[in-house]
Amino acid sequence: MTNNQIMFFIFSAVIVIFSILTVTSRRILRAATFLLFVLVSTAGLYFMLRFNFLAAIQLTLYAGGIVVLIIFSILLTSQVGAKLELPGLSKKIYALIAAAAGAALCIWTILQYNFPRTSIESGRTSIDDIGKALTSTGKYGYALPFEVISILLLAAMIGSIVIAKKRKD
Amino acid sequence: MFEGVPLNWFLITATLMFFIGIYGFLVRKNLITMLMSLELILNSVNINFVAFNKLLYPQHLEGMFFTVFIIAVAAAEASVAIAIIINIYRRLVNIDVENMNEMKN
Amino acid sequence: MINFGYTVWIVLIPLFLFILIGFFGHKFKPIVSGIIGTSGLFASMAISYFTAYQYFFVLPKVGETFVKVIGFETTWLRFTEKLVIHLGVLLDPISVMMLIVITTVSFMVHLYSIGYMEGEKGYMRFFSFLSLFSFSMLGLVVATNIFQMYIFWELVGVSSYLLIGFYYTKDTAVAASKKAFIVTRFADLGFLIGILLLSFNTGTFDFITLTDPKGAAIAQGSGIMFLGLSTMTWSMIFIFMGGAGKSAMFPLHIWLPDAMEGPTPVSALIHAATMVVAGVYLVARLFPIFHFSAPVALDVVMYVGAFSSIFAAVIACTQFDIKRVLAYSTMSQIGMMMFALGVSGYGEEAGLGFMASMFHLFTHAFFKALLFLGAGAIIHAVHSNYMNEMGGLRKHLPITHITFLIACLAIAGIPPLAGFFSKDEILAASHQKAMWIFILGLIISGLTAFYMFRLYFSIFWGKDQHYHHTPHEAPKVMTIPLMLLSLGAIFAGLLPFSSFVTSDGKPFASHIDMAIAIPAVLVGVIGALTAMVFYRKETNIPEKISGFLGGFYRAAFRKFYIDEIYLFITRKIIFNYVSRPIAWFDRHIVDGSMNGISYVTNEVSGRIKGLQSGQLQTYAWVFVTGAVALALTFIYLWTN
Amino acid sequence: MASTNIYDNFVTSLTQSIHNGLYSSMSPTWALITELAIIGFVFLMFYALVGLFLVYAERKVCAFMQNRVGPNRVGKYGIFQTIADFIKLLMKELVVIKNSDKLLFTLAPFIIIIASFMAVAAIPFAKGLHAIDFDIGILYVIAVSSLGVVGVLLAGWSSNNKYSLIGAMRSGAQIISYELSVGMSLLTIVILAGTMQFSEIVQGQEFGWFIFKGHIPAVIAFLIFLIASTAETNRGPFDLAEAESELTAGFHTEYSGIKFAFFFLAEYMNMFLVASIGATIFLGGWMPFHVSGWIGFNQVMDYIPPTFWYLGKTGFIIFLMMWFKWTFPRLRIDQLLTLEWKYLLPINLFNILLMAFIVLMGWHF
Repeated sequence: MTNNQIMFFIFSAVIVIFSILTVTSRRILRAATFLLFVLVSTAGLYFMLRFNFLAAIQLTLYAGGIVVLIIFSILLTSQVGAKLELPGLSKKIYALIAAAAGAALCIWTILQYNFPRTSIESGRTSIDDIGKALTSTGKYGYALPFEVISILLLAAMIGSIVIAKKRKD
Repeated sequence: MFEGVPLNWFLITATLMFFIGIYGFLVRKNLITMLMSLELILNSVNINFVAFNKLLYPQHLEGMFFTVFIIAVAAAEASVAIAIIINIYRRLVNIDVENMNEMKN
Repeated sequence: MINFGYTVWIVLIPLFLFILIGFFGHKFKPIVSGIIGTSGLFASMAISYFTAYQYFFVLPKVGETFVKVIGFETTWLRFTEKLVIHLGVLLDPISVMMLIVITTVSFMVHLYSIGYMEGEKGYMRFFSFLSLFSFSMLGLVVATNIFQMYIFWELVGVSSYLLIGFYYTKDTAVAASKKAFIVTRFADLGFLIGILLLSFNTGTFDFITLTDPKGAAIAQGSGIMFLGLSTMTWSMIFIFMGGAGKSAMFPLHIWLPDAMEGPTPVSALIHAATMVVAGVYLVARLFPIFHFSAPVALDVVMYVGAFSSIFAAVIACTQFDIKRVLAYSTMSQIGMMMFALGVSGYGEEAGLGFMASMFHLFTHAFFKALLFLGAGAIIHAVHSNYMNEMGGLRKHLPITHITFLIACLAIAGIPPLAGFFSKDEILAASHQKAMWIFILGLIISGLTAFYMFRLYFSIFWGKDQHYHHTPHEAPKVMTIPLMLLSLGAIFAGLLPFSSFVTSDGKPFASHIDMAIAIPAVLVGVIGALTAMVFYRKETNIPEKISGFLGGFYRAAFRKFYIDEIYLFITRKIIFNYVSRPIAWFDRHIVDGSMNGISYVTNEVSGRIKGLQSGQLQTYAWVFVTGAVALALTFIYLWTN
Repeated sequence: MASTNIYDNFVTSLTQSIHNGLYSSMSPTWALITELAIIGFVFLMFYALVGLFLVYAERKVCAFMQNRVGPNRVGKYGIFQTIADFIKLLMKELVVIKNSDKLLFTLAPFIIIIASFMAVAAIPFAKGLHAIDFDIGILYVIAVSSLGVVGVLLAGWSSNNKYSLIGAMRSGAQIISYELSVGMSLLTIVILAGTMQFSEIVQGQEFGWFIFKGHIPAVIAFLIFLIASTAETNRGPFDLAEAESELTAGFHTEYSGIKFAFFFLAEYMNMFLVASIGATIFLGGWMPFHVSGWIGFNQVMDYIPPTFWYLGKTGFIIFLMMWFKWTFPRLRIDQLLTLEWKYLLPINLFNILLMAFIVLMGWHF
């Protein structure tokens, strides 16, 4: 086992275990904390793959932004001692069947398929390349999606302010 | 080729995460936990994108940019969703998805 | 060549005025919008006069003939290579003459309205509508093609509708405006059909191409036959239908008397001098086609014109509402113009009727506008429309009295006033055509003189009525237009009209035939004297005569029951026997099938609505299992 | 011109020899693990030392500001006071709270500590003396330090105490808001430096620190950074999350003993962290003070070891922050948010544009 493999196993074990805890924990804030661990481990995977920029984005936006947002809303909507209602057994079973069948199908397919092995060795992605790609308009340029996403974020920001604002009536 | 770790491993991790998210989405009643399940699903997709990008087409950056955009969309989605959830909470004083049936009938 | 591009401003100035007053009028004091409108129209009028001067005197004639000039043209719509619609300014003798008539009368009416409408609610609305109307009417007369004419034709209809219904709080005004609009719209349907037939037959909308006697449009012949008449004839009959609607020819005249519900200046402008002559103008505009390709249609024009004329003249003798008398008089005069066109030939001397018709149009505009404005001044003073509530007004309204008298003399055809000359030409033209129509013309002249002087004497002479408050003369701003117009009524006839406006553009010298002029004047004088005997002092002769005529009088008084017949046809016949069955079919068959469908939908959805539980997670579950099942099916189970 | 600092080779050769020694004596996996352990140990020790020193420094500065003597009993000038306090804290009872979420209650201080710990890893103490040298160093620091707020929120909520909850909410709102300003003021300098890598940023300040090189916008950015980082570390005058007069002690009211010590330590570590980032970004990090052309002067400056330069600059900023704390009155929560969203953020955005413009025109030094 190489170092990479060990690290990968640690990260993916954290991801899987804490994912399961996220969806089964009966204390909602714990679920959110476990989600944080999952997301941080995902960032670890990105670091492993030398996508440093992406990993930092993942940490800032997901771990630092979305999870904090979720925790905030939890603080606003639930009490400390409260435990989540247990789902009904039949519901659980049905969901489990659907998820397990899907997972089995996908994993089976993945294992069946022989992915080509690329021979090109790549170093880390330089931040310059990312910046240039993000602002160029040619092929492999992402200026348009970048603009679109900016507008989307603006719209979402205004929209959520308007929705969450207290009405005067 | 990322030394020692084949693509399949990433994909399997992502698949597990994805279906755990699906399971959570199906059984959780609380809207916020459903939202967290959704984040899991999105995240697993991101892992797939990144792994495909790095391990199959390392000379390009498409997967990475897709992930960046997905993260941005997820942020937008989460903010709007939470605004809605808080509004619902103000109205119904709980956020169970099964109680949201005022439009029924 | 002279550049006539500036003529487009004649049309555009009123449009700008409309926009300016219509959108920003409420920002000014009311009077300001009146002044703006009037001065704008004055500018337009000045340009018109300048145009006329340049066109008739400066522009070189080609072979003794006035040529048709496109002053300005722009492409409005380009449907295909061949189907192109232009907007532009066409200058030829009749359009230039119409420009003068319209801008002059419109200017007078604007000026007059400043005083007449004072203190009315919607003062600036009135002026913006007036400007809109002027714009539409000017656009109509300068149209280079029949499609442009149609556009402005409808615009004229709309602005007329708006102006008739100006007092929109009054039920009668609303009803009248609707009636006018519906009747003219109905007639315009004919016009549109005519346009389509005509353009289909000739392949062009353009007036210059259409009316060239040696051009392809006329030479191409008359198209296939239908019901014994050629397509060309049918198309011209249909077009004439549109013209008859606008010009209030029998049987589409019923809107005109009701249109008197509008403010009096509007009646003067629209229902006397300009809009109602649009039909005449239309026939004149297409005259070569009528003459060469559709003589039957020209006969139709003649008969309709003659009948409308005598019909209206008879009714006019029995009415008491002064504006209605004037309305029927208008109809009668326009009928005369129509039959003058109908009897006309083409070419210099033969085209006497054409020239006479245009001449009468020209002179009529002055004295009829004068009459209406005078009537407006009287109504303004007395606050009544009924002449049997008036009398002895000559002492109170001296200026109105004089100008009204001048107008009456002019319309009765007493020399040397304007009406004499034009009417004389019409009679001469009808004399060329046939004896009976000449005699008919004489009768109409007599009746015209009679009812006009009946009006005059009942208002200004007769017994003194007791008024609520003493009538007083209108303000200067109203009497000045009266005086200016009376100048027109006196002197307009002295113009050598035949050297400007003729059927083919080639001037000729007209002369007065004593054999025709003397009977015409005699008839007019007799009519006027009769009216004087009847109405100068209070007598019982009119009652006796109406008693003697009995049923005929009552019928004339009730306008020969035309309105009632229309009502009978629409209410009793169309509503009962056409609309009812259609309504039944709609309600039971069409709606029934729709209701049946909705019933079935309701039932089915009632049965299956349980599936839509509103539970998000159920949906998600179905979605996930469905996706997994589909993937499984298509990837592994259905591989071949 | 390559750096000719006399200490460069010393540091690099030290780290390099440790690295080589480890890899030659055992399998790569174990060598890596050992290396990680060594680095972790070194950092922990460093943490402890810095913490102890800063607590003492704060008390002394506070006393100085208030015209008092400050700690003076334990050791000469009371320098062992903090150690005594520390021992006392270790020996205190860990109070167990009823009806609280014990897992999260225990986890919260660790999250805060780990966040600052991860951030410090990217800070260069001298040439080659840093744990990781990311190419996205600044972004990384911003990213990991943003995790700390989760610990604050968890601590406040799991204490099952309304003061703690209110404190946590305030603190969360404050940290999230001021993170923007911190990040943007750093980005202003990133524009000037043209890189996000800490080592390159420091290298770029060889002939003038960025606060001088970028003149107007850099000074504005530095001021904003000072304000925002003070706020982000929950220190006075922005310490309303733990405003003792209103909320007893905010989100860590219910903590006692070593857990409380963690929070206490984390606060000082965060302060140290932001100060060292500020020193690195604006004041040249471990780079000696050079004036271009003054060769003799530069030589003299070079003799001072880079780590001392670094610590000196960081200490200067820390002193500034302490000064703030003991001289300014506390803000209200709405004033706090107004300051960020209505003043700092617009100024910051404009400042970035200004900096971009200046860099484009080449108007910087």
